[in-house]
Amino acid sequence: MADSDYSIDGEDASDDEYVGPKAGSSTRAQASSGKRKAQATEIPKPRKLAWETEPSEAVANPVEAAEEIDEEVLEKSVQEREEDRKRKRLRKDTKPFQRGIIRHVVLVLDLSETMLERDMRPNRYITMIRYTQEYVREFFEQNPISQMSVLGMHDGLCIRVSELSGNPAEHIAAIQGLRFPRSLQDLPKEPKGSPSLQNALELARAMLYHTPSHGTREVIIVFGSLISLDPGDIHQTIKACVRDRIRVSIVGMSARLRICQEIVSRTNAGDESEYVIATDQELLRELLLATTTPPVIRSTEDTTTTPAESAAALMMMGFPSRVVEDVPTMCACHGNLTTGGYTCSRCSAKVCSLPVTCPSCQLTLLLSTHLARSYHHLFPLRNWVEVSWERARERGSRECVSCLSTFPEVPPEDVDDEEMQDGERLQSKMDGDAARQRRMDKEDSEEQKASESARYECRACESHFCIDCDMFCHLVLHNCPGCLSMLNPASEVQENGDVVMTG
Amino acid sequence: MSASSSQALEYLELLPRQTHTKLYEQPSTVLAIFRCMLPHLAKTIVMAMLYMPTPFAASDLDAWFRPDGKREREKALAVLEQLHIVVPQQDAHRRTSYELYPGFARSLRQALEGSGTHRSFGVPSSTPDPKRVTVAFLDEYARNQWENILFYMVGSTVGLANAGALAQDVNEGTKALLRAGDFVKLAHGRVSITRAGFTFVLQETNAQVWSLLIVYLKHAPQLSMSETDVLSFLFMLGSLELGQDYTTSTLSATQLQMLEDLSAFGIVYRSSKDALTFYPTRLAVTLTSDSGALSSSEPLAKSLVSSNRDGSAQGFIIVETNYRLYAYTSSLLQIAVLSLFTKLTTRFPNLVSGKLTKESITRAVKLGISSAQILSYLTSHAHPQMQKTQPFLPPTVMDQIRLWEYEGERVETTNGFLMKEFSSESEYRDVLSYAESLGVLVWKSDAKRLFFVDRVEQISLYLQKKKNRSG
Amino acid sequence: MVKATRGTLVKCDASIKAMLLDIDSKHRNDFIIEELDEEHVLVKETKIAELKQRLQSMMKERLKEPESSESES
Amino acid sequence: MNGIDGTDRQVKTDEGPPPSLLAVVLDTNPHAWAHLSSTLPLSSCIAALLIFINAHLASGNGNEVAVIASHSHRAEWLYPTPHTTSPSHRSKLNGSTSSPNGTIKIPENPNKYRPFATVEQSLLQNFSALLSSTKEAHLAATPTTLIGGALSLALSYIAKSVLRHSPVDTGIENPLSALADSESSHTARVPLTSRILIVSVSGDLANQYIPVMNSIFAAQRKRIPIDILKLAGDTVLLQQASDATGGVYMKPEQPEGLLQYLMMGFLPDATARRSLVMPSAGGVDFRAACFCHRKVVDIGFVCSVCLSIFCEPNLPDNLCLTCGSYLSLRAAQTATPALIPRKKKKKKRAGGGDSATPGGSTPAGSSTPMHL
Repeated sequence: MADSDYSIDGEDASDDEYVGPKAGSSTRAQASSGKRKAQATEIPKPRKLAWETEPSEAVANPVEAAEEIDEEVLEKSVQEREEDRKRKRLRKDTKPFQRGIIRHVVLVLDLSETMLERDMRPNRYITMIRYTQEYVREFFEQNPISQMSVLGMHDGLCIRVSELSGNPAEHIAAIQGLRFPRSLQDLPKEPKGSPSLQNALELARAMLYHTPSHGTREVIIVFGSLISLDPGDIHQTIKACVRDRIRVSIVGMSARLRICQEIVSRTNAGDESEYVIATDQELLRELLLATTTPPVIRSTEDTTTTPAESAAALMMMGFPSRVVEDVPTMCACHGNLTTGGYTCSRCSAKVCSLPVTCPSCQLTLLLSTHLARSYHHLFPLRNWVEVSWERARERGSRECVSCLSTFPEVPPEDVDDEEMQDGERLQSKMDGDAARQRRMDKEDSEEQKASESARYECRACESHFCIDCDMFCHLVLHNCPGCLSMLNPASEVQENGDVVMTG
Repeated sequence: MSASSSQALEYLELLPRQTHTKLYEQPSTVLAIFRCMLPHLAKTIVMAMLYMPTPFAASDLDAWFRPDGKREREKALAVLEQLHIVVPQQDAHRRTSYELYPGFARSLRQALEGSGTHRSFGVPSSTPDPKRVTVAFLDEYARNQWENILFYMVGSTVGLANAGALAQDVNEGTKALLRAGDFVKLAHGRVSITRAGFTFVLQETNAQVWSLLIVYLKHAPQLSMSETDVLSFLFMLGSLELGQDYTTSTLSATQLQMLEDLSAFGIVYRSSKDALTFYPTRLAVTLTSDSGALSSSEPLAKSLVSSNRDGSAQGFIIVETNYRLYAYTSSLLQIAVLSLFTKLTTRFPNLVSGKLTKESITRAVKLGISSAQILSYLTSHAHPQMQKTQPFLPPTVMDQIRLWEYEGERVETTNGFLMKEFSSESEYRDVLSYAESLGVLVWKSDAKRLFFVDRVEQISLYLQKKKNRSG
Repeated sequence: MVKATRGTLVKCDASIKAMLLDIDSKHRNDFIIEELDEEHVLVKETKIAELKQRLQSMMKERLKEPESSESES
Repeated sequence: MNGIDGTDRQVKTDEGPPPSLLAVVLDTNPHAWAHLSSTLPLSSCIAALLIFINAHLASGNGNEVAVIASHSHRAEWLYPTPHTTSPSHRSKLNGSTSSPNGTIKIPENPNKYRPFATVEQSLLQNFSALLSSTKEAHLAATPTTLIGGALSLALSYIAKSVLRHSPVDTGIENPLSALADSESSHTARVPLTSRILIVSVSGDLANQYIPVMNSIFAAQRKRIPIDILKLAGDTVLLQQASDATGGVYMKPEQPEGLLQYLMMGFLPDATARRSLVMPSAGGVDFRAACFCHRKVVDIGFVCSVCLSIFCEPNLPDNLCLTCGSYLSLRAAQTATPALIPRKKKKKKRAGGGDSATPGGSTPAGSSTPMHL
């Protein structure tokens, strides 16, 4: 499936497997774009048909190397290159895929002796401990209604660092406890021995076994070693994982390993992009944080129609109110004395923080804001496209819509050009927008890079933005200021409360 | 509030009530005082009270502040009372409440609302000036005038050969003023700079302008000019628009006389002595705005100092950990200032290099320049390359410069007042805690019931009030 | 009645204070208004500059500073 | 004289509060103002707001202001003025305002401080342009206001201003370092503190739930407090906004006294707020409203695919009303993605395939959760 279709991607797309949210998709799309362009010029089909044909085409095309970029890169000014780099950080894919919002993640840390390597400062182990704490915090920021558990591969065994729970503080404390044990009897878990991927996967599988079917089951392994010392046949374990629909992502720190590649590709329906190698500390952090984005839900090969037993479910959740008391009372979750908290909507037990599972009646308690935090994963803001000088002239944009900083002046055009353009415009009108559509399709399919006119256009509202706003809106805000600033007639149709105008 | 405006604030605080009352008649003055003289919380308090129909009860004010903000509150209120902006009152039940001084409140409201017919924000010239000048010209003019003054002070001391040639543009009035302000002294027919002068030279431009103007203000009565007139004119200048010409027809005689002096400083520009219009320069319009706080005007203010003609208003000094110093400048003034505390060795067309040595620093200290001044000068003029590290200067160099200073200076001195002979322990405690909350306390001895403060005005007021209350 | 005395507070260590007292006693007690404690002395504001200068010269003759060989460059 | 220890120097260099950027979002919803006209007409509200803005500009020399109108059919810049036709650079700085060439000519008024006049003039002009462009049809189309768009504009404007203020950004020669910490460049020398003030009169904003929520989270992440002055109507959404971002929330009893509320409650900037007691929203209702009947619910049923909230588990055909996925009810009744204690686990495994884990089948990725 190419990245170009920004309209609703209906059921028909389901037979194509999703390539993955990371690098893979872009190169492939680029390869396909050339072909599609040719085709589109020949038959000005209605909009939907034009891209409907794509998936098969894209699948048929093998992944080709994207070498064509090289020449252009040389010509770019420094400024453009900087913008280029910035835009690379944008999410490559902003199609509204169904994502696993309710995640069950087992984070497996490598605690074997290779983690004492000093290629990261001060060593891999300490670096990993530091970044995973940050990771846990960010993970729950992004996935407030998810659950996590931390395991460690230590001296051939797999040890349990923290239980499956939704409280980031517990995990962070447990990870810290590895180095600085909380009780005096415990010794710090210094890296020791060899890791065992099989043991880790088995334990993770056991932990995820009882998680409800509407959530995802993920294992994220931070792996620094070059060996895995397993007690049995790991391929059996991998098979079992596939059967239990567990998805494994591995962040490696050494060379690529065949076995890791196999684990990842088997559990991710042939997609290897979840196996990444961190060559330095910064990359390790980035790669870890990349996994905080909820994964795309992938349909299996055999389910072509809606399966009889859907995995999606309606979950009962409590939305408690905050209470403030004058006299401290015990909270049900930790047994601490607190003067305020939330009372469970079903059994009125007091808990001190949200989200949490009610300790007495097992109801999931959370605030409506926690749900809202996940909305931008479900309704992502589409990437904005680069604006050519021609287009900038056409729109006559002079400054960024949202921050009002001025754009570079549009260079004067020749008279000939103008006439030609007029003609073109006329033409495009006659074609019923097909030409523009085509151009946009092309722009869309390309990798995110700098725009020659330093403008970036939202396709829905045709507003132009500067690079900084582009970054801010996509990485932080997840809204398009342009679209939201105009009353969109379409939005009135949906009275559902989830009016999405962020096209 | 920056160092520059605090000088002006100190001056203002010492003015008598009548002067304040008269000053507060002009909305532009009130606005300028509000904008740049008051501490931040004082502004908040004033604004909260401005449209309040009833006096602000002290108990309410207390409730408004967090318990840990008490110190700041006392400080803010002390300044406001000192400037006679806030008037404390007591009602029949002996409850204190605060009220804004009516004249101040009225003027500030007018300034905010733009109402009234006071015309205090400058009357632009109605007739277009045939010889209109550009902003760039004004900047150039201001920089030249101001640099001449600085050079007049520094040049002769460091013994640059052509100092005299450059300083000849400084007119006699200005020279007299510099002498009066004790910035320079004449010895054997030669101008040499004083301690105060060094302090002056190393300040940022805005602070320099204020220092000079305060000297001017202090000597205004001698020239039979009214202080109020001079002050309100200065504040008005601060609220004018750069590049706009203003008419002189609405100015008083004093102010007309001032225009002449100010154009000698480079603060205003007049095409001729009897021109009917004047242009404020950047020195004027930044009078009441902290240049340091404004990111965009910062380089502009700096461009007045550094005469790097290539327009790079950025820093130009690089200091290495081995005490070597490189300064990318061709300005004689900058070189002269640097040579006050650096052993300069080589000079190239766009670069001078030298070394910070013990001798050079102790020499500077002996001349009255403090290590803090040297460091702040080096920091504020650090090359962009140096600004990437935090702190900008190598810590070893900073420490060494301080250590060199302390080697020569084994004592620390503070001017101020020793409070003694308290009648009781409770009185001592009470006044002490007040002084502490004002932040003027320097030293205390509980055993001897003594303490030392660097400012006494507010404390004496406080004592007086106490006496009245009890008496 | 509370009294406020104008002056300059000098903070120094004990050895310097001894030298200050020494200077003071040699010059008709013209400098120091009041000794406050081990490390603080109150000095007449007008005389502070002179006092400093005298201290400087006294230190120069009493303390033999190690010859600074800064000029290696 | 100067202090002996080195700390003194530090204190001297960072004096004064950092410049503060105030972004005002004025809700100009004509429907709501029509209701309010007897107690507080829009014109007097704007007059009060102007004085407030002037007071803000006067409170700090580096202070800046931005005003956005959240109207019924569009969110529009009031200040600074966007230039859609003629190129001209403005300076929004309080100290030095270069006259915008051409578009707006500010009459010289000797009774008015020049920067104040600039703001006032362009604000009023843009506002009247906005009003005159409002057609009957626009009013009929919607009873509410585009607060989400206005908030988004304000946030991106603030984000850009913060970038502009940080010296990291100005150093053009080192794009790499600018890149490395564009996300966390809080070590700026002159950091800009910003806040958003929403003067709101509209009631129900639920139709913009997601955009507003996204804005709130963005503000929370960037530490931008959102202050709310609620003159009329009531919405939980804005209460949540001020609560989540640590802003001020006020719902004055008498809207006539608007100016005093503004001056006392909303003028203090971040620096001043550290030592003041600021009014906050107090008890905020964090309960959710269901998507089907807009009922506020204590216990709701949430679609696992699109997170829509419903007040009852019986949906027609068991299809989610929002995304159309088939939802199994079983999970709703047995509830909770709870952690099952280890003891039980063994027993269950022994008992063979529990229905909680349908072997091998992944959830159908057939439907996408959104409408574009």
